[in-house]
Amino acid sequence: MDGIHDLGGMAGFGLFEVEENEPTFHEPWEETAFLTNIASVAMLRAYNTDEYRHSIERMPIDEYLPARYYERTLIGLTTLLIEKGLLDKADLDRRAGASVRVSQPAVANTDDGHTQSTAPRFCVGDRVRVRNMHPPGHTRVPRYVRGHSGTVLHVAPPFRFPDASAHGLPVRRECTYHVGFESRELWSESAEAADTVVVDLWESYLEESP
Amino acid sequence: MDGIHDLGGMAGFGLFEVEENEPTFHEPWEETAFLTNIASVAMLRAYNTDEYRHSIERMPIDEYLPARYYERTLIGLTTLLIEKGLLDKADLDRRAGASVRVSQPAVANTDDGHTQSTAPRFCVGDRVRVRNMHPPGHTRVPRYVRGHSGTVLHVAPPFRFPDASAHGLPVRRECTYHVGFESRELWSESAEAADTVVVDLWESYLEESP
Amino acid sequence: MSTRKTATPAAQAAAVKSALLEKGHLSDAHFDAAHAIEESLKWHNGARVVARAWSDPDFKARLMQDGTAACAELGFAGPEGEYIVVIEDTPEQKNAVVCTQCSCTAWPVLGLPPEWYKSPAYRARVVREPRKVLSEMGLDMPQNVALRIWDTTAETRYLVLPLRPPGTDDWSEDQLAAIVTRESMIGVALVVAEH
Amino acid sequence: MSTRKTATPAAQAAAVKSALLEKGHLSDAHFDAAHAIEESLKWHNGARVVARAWSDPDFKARLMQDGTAACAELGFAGPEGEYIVVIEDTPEQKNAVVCTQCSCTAWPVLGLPPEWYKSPAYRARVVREPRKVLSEMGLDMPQNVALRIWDTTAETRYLVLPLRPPGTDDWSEDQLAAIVTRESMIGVALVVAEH
Repeated sequence: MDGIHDLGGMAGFGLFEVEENEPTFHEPWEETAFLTNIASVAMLRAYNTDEYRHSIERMPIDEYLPARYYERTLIGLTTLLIEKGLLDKADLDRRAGASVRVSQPAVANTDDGHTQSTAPRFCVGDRVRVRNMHPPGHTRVPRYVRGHSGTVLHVAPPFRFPDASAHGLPVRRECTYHVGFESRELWSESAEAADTVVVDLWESYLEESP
Repeated sequence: MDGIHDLGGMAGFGLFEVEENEPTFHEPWEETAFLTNIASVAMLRAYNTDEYRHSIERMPIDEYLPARYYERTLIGLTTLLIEKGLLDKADLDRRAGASVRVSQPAVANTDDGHTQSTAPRFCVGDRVRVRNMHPPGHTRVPRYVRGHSGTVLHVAPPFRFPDASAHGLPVRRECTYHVGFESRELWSESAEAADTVVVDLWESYLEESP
Repeated sequence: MSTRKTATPAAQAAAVKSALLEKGHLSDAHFDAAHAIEESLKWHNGARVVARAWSDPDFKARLMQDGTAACAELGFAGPEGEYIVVIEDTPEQKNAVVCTQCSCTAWPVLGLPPEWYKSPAYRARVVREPRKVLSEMGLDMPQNVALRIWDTTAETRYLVLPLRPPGTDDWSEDQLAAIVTRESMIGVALVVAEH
Repeated sequence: MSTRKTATPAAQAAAVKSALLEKGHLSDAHFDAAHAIEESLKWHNGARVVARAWSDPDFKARLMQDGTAACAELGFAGPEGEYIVVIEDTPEQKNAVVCTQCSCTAWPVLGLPPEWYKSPAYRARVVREPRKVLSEMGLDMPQNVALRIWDTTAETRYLVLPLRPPGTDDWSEDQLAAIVTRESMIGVALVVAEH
């Protein structure tokens, strides 16, 4: 989904602070949220990390930016545990003494990828173009590279295709590619000529550059 | 600027309500905001509409979506009246008994357009492509058509080029074009084949389609 | 002097207006004049334009040729109406208008836009999934009708000329104007003959 | 039963945890195990990897060839570390890492990411105006050094191998590890020799 989480290149943000001697968590509930997510994924196996990322992307859109990072974790995992039938929202509301926050329902992708093989189709040095994709559900191809061409710098081993895996579609694995884009290809003359952005892209996101 | 205001195609939004017998304004301050803006533009000539639109685009990014429409009007006009030296923020804070809300400082565009003539370069039926532009300041070329090709349906008369006009750069006028894009060109196979989106684009935003 | 609290919109609007007046940048007369402009911006004006176009083929021809001039014939002009273009619905093509980047509309003939038109949801969605959005608004368009969405990104201000409903052949212009809705002139509804 | 109020994060986190425990989906032992994982995720691990690479050319060769295996040699592995790729700074090229869509990092060697890395501002800006962002963070890169920004969009987890600072030729691995910072391994700072 072309959601608010896909922040690469968005303007309107200003300075950010680098905290000295930052603690791992700023409040106790942040650690609880983190541990609950680890335990739910790794031990309970209630959901996978693709479903988890998408559960956050589905947050009410005007709540995403103001939320703290672990607030998003918490809203995502609460949503999934309810959707998977493990927990009940009314029960959680009772326990919390107020309405727990959840994300919006998922819209499933219909496209489960274009690659049927785990053998790489592209090699280092190949010119590739990012397909103009707009899947309604989870995807990891950022908007800022779609339609743009770059060069394969590295071929990574096959990993689960997230557009399918986040929606319970049959799990396939395919190679991902570290694709280098010249900054000017992405941002035109406003960018520095020598700079590059490298994006790690599943094979189904790519086509041969024309 | 590729800001949050450039909403076309963004996912994550749901149903919206159509109010029966809706009043023009829902609260008295909304009318005050509207009238103040009209008077400031048309009578005081404190700023132009391009500056006005940009003053809203510069709102703190996480305040944009939750704000009501006339709240954005109010924040924009307050920002401009202060920036133009007509009003003083400390004085306004005193009058309001609290801190009045304003937008972030502008980042000027350096590019004041590619067209030097008010005579149209393109004709109805021409295939054109939207340039891959990412100006840091005001622009009216939506992200969702950049890099995409369409057909000129209508040539409109010359209007002030907003990327320049919003930043006090020399005012030039150039034709705008109603460009029809097939939905599938913009959104790929997820869109209906027969549907089109028409976007009104200044000549400087366009190049011949390759 | 404390500026920690954020002003409410009501307090901020009052502060700005009082400062403009007290410093002499604007007078009450200016606000009155602005109010007079506001009063002139009515979507009922657009309904009159549509009813005239349905009733008078010569007017319709002028309207399609030069929307700004034809609307001005009826006395409708003003801010956000510098260049009005009329787009005509046909049995094969349904048109609807949006402004994805702010909320521009043809004020002199459509009035100030309603909440739904200004909502981020409509602005974001209608260029992407127009059929679904129209359907949610109660307008299910058959698959054989193409949708054309007009994004108000520059200075053209669009007015949709809806299809004249059947059974209205003998209606007067006033009768016709009475059934034209704002939503039909933005393009998200059809005009229905009511008895 | 009233659910009008929105739960605070603290109340929501406690509600979810208590429900999971009471319904028997998870036990305290699971939370203890998760906590043990958390404790193992330290950026100091990455500092040891960097110090070893600076000190041992053979290890560095293995690290560049297969980051996952080389980190595992030192005992560093775990969630968000399935495929670690090390990118080496050179006098001509400065690397920095981001995750524009969420906040992925190589947990086993970089620890859980800091606030600034997770901030929408860093995520949005560093792919667009990297030189300005690095400069604001105190790192002014000369124009003749190219910047390469790595967006963590898939399962590769990056670790930047910073330039070894001059004047550290005779330093021990422990001494070197003590000057490597988390920020230098994300790529937004240089390592400086402190005495």
